Amino acid sequence: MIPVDGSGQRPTARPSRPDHRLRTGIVIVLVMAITVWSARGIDVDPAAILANWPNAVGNLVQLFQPDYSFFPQTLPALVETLQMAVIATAVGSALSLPLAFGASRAANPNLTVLRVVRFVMNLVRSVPDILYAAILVAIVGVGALAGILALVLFNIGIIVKLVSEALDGQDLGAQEAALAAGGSWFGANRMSLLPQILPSFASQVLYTFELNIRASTVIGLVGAGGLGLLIDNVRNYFLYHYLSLIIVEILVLVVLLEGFSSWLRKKLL
Amino acid sequence: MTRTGADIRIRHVGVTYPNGFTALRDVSLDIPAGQMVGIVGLSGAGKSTLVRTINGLVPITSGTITLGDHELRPAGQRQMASRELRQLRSSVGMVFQSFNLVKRTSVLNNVMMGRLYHNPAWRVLLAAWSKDDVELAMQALERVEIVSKAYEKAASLSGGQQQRVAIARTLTQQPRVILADEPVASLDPPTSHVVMRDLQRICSDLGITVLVNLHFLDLARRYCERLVGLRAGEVIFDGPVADASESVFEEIYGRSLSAEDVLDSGVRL
Amino acid sequence: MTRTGADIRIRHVGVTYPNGFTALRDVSLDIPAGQMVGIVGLSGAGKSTLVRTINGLVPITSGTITLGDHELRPAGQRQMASRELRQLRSSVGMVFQSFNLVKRTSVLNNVMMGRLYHNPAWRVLLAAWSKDDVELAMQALERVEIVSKAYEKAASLSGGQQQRVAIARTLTQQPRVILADEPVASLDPPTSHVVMRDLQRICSDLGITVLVNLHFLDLARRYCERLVGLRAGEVIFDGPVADASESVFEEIYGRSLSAEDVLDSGVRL
Amino acid sequence: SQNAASGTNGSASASASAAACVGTSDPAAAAPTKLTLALVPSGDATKLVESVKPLASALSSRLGIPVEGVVTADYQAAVEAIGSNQAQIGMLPSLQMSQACDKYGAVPALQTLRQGKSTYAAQMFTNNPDKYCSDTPKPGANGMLYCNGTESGNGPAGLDSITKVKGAKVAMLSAASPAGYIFPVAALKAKGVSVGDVTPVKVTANDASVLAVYKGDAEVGFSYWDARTVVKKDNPDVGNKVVVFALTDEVPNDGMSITGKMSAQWQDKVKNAMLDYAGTPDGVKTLTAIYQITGMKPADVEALGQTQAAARSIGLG
Amino acid sequence: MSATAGSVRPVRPANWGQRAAWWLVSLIVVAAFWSVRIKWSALLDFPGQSAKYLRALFVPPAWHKAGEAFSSMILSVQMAWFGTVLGIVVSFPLSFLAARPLAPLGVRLPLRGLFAIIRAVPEVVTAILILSVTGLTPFTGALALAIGSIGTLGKWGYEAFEAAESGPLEAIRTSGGGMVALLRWGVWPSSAPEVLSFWLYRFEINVRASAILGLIGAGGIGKMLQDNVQFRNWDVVGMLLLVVIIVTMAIDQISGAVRVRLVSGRWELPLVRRLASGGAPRRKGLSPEATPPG
Ligand SMILES: Nc1ncnc2c1ncn2[C@@H]1O[C@H](COP(=O)(O)OP(=O)(O)OP(=O)(O)O)[C@@H](O)[C@H]1O
Ligand SMILES: Nc1ncnc2c1ncn2[C@@H]1O[C@H](COP(=O)(O)OP(=O)(O)OP(=O)(O)O)[C@@H](O)[C@H]1O
Ligand SMILES: [Mg+2]
Ligand SMILES: [Mg+2]
Repeated sequence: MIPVDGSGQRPTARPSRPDHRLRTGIVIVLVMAITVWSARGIDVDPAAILANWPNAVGNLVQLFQPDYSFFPQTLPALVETLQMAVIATAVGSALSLPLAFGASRAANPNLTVLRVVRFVMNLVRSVPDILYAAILVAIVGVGALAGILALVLFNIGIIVKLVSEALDGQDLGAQEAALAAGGSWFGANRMSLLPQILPSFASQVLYTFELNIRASTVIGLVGAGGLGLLIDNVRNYFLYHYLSLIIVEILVLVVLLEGFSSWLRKKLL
Repeated sequence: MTRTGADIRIRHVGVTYPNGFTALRDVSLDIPAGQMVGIVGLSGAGKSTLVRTINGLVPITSGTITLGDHELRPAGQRQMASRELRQLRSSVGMVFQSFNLVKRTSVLNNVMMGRLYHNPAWRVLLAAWSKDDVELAMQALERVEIVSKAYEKAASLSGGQQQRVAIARTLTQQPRVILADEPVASLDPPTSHVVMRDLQRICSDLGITVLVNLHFLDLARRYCERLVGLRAGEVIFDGPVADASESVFEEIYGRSLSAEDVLDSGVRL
Repeated sequence: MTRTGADIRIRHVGVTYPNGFTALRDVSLDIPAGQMVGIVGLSGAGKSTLVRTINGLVPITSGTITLGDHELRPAGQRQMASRELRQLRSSVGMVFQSFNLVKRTSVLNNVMMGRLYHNPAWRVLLAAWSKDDVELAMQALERVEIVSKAYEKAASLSGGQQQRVAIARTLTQQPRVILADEPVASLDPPTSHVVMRDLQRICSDLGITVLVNLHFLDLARRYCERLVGLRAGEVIFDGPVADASESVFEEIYGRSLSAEDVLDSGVRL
Repeated sequence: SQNAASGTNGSASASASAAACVGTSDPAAAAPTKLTLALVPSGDATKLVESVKPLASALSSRLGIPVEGVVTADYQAAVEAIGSNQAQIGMLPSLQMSQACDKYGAVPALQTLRQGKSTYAAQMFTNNPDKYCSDTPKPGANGMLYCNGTESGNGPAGLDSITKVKGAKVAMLSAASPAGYIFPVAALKAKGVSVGDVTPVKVTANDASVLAVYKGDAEVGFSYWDARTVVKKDNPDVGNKVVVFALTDEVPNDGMSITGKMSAQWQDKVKNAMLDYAGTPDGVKTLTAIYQITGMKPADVEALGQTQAAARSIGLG
Repeated sequence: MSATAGSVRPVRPANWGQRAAWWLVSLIVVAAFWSVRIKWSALLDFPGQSAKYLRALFVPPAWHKAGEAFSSMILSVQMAWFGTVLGIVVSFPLSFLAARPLAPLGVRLPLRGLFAIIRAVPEVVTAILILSVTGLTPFTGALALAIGSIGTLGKWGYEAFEAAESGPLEAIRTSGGGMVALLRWGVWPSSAPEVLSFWLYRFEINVRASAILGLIGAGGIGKMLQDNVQFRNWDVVGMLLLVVIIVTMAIDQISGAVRVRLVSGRWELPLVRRLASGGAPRRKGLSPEATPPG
């Protein structure tokens, strides 16, 4: 059945279907090619998984039996990790907020400053956290300070990227209104953009806090304190039931933070 | 408080956008202080461009615009200092079609944008407004009859209420000129009338010069003293509303008006 | 292919939302196939609730609704199988106030949504539509005169064009009933007329039953045969458009109509 | 830790006590077609990658199957690899040999000899001899400085001085390293100084520990005797700037473990191939390049257990 | 000016909850600063020490290691790519099953728990578990990265799916579409750009995270970094840093271009773009409004 009566209708030409097959094909082939190239480079061996998967089961079983009596001994390290994470998150987010405005096309009219900030931020972001920790341990010595500094650098990289992207995605009408009322760029950004991005800033900060807690397990490897150091000790003595308690502790923190974060987002939005 | 309108003298103004498109050609208008002028024209005729040149949001490419003591000149000629531009902008209020409020902050903070020019950076940063400024803002909110919402979030207001906050924002600026770019385009009919009446009253009570871009012809005829018709960047009509005959509109719109160019209510209830 | 409208019989229908709010009370309506019915009422009167009960988007709490062979019953009584519900829905097209298009895909794919019920999962997944279906969609697009945009992204269309795509989507469904929930609320006046005329023509040409919720009274009077007035969940007027006197509207809207409840064009050009 | 390996069928000779774990074998295991040799570096790992190649190919030609050497910086990774038969041969420190045996029944097959000794002392050294030396540092046979009677290399020596370590920055290895952590920390504990009383500077290899002290990142460092020789090549004055001032009790040498998931014949074959190779001049040269090893001997499981005992004495394991 | 109507001025609301929250947060931060065991004096010679180490790192870097550094970096990139692809393949369907409107509670909660557990387990621990299956190879590293990616991508995925516009979903339901239709045409189109940019972002993270896995013998740049940091071969570390930075920034540029392409349909290199156009930033008001038809 044809839903057209044809009477008195302006004839509109049907367009021909644009052909995206070539483009799609190229993208698929390219992705596959890179994947195959990577697979060859790293000697992918699926047969090993099939043959050896039971090997991991023993350790997994032990990992699922946390020894809660170990809890008091983990407390100092846990507290140190939390201290490091809190300080690093606070300092990192305080520093990143102005930097994020500097790195946002929407908020920063000065192209030179924009480019410089973005370049430096790209630099900061490309260095692995463990390397920051290693170098900072050399500079300020071993301990929480090196860990905190490493985390701060790591945090700035992430928050500035995510928040400046959020800024770029904002509707700029209000900013224009503020400028049209004679406000400076600073004033316009403060009054119009800042309130708009606060929820996303808050949730980025909480996300970074979670990352910091997890990252402390990495930077502990180079002696920067916290749970990482403890993890290193217990796993070297194959104390998997202790290790799993530490993991449970991190898990609780992660879940709490996630819940808090989504609650806060709902409240702020 | 200066509360007198300013003359606007537009002399042979042309605007060519960076992409080469010429949006205004040799526009000359003299608008005496305290007049309410409606600007009509097809979509793309250059209405927005025209009002935006007046506060320097769109740079002109030829001619001059004088607003009180300030003179805007084309790029290439001596520009006013950014401080002077901000001063000029602070004396020109702008009402936007889409309100351009900061949704996530309070109505009062939104209205305070009108005081950005007059406040030092630290007050802006901390949103620590002086008593006088708050008083000014409250009075503006009273004038548009929405003061009871001063501490609500802008997002919680209806469209018409938001537009009134936007008008309060311009009033707080204590402007000498108000530019309104399709201020009722997204409002429902009753609210449109409220907003237009507000503008009209402000114009007659305070002697502020008002330029308003409009889509609906009937609104222009009902509320403005003078009508400017634009077509393809040129002024093709300029005179009292009463002189705007059917043939003039046919010229502006390039065709005869059908009954459907206004929301038909021939079927009155 | 059935292309005839379906009768709708609504018998003593009540809707109480889970939060206890009763949005409809004892509503009974008989709508013969091929009729175009306008539903008017204040905001919150229950217009949306009424049309949404008809395709089961809102479950009824008492009474019955019969649509062709299908009968919708209140929760607690025997419900139709989800397969039957999907079948019923596929025979009822719905046009939304906010269009509800998938913005990031092509117009054609959007129109194809109307064929979802008739296609197996793999076709849906791969967007591998059959030739017949594409033909059907093209014809629907031709009917609303927008076929030339078939391969454009929906996001690139103007509001009125998007609403016409939405109508084409319902047409492709080959529905027996079209429900339109404020289909012109976000459109400008000329486009509103185009959309209403389209609906009217579809109703008369194809004999499809059309129920349309409207805000603007004049539109309802101009395009519908029959008017249903709702107030606080109850039908307080039901009859031919011609019978809708001033006093009826006063009852529906709870006050006398001022000149500003329609966009005034007493000042005709 | 408990014995997790007794499940394997056959000639499981589970040890009576943890200290005497001898490992297991699996008579049902098929002959391997390929072997992986895991090494935990106690020296510069970048150099190790090169120097391990002759060892792998020598073993390969003796056993008739390919042998691949893999270096991991992580003790736990090495033990787990052997435990899961991902690596069949491991060159491990004494503690990890015991752990691999206890946990997975890996056979502690050989121990290394350095200058004919199957034990060595862990040393403590400093860049601030005035504080830690009670006598004037004097050069030992290798020209590097020693004080408190440590030049012989036979521990224990100079342990009276180590209470002064309290409060200092101390370069130490991971808690699983016998010479870089366990024995020195045990010695400190015996003198009433706990790890909490010093500021640890974590490194993961012995020569890094020397360098940390040499470059002033730490005041005191722990390592095996005498890790300074490794870095002397690049830093000729290390022997003057860094002075050894104390030696701990003797630590059992590191050695070679063989997976328990292999038949006893193959375990012997591998063990003998290594012993054989270590007896040839070529072998001595290669092994010296890897770990300063001068020879191999069958493992003394009782002696190996001393490391675990020391670890337990400081609350580890 | 005088009030034109009897509308009363409201009093400024006190907002105690918000104030309490701010106090609490400040208190926690202050407490953390006050209680942490740190010799803040070490910060005093931070500038001097940093200068010293920067010189050691880069004046000059160990150029002769450039080749070796690049080939290890390539291995890391391969590990990261493969890990990311695998992570995507697994997490993508799982996050559909963890999204609110699409799956029942009984499926959703366990999956969300799984994502949280994965995020709580340190990469090194994951790697050691996998190592007992696949051995001391880069493949192990890639698998560890893949598992890590499942934790974060899974979470980001279901959050994006839950944020999908509800309008199209409703339209699909009303036209009789089933589950597949809902996913394919309701959820996916609206969340696709966000999800794709998460994928790219996670790839970037994986390139950096591969540095940690060098420790356990998975190879790549991480191993080289580890070895040379240990032995304080700062000039080599400097060279490695240069390589890491150059390669990550190159990837960043490419992925940025892909992202722009996905969002705007144009190909642009973010760094180059501004040089080429030089136009003012996008401003809603200045662009011509959509022309109403009719
Ligand atoms: N930033 C810009 N760059 C280039 N061209 C522009 C720019 N802004 C506007 N234009 C063009 O200038 C012309 C006039 O635009 P303007 O916005 O002034 O029209 P208008 O009369 O306000 O139309 P509408 O009623 O649709 O708002 C249009 O053709 C538009 O495409
Ligand atoms: N999901 C819901 N839960 C509870 N109450 C609801 C729900 N949806 C609607 N209502 C209430 O039911 C009443 C009728 O709503 P409905 O959306 O049908 O009104 P309407 O006539 O369409 O109004 P409008 O013109 O504003 O769209 C309103 O008071 C509304 O608050
Ligand atoms: Mg305009
Ligand atoms: Mg409604």
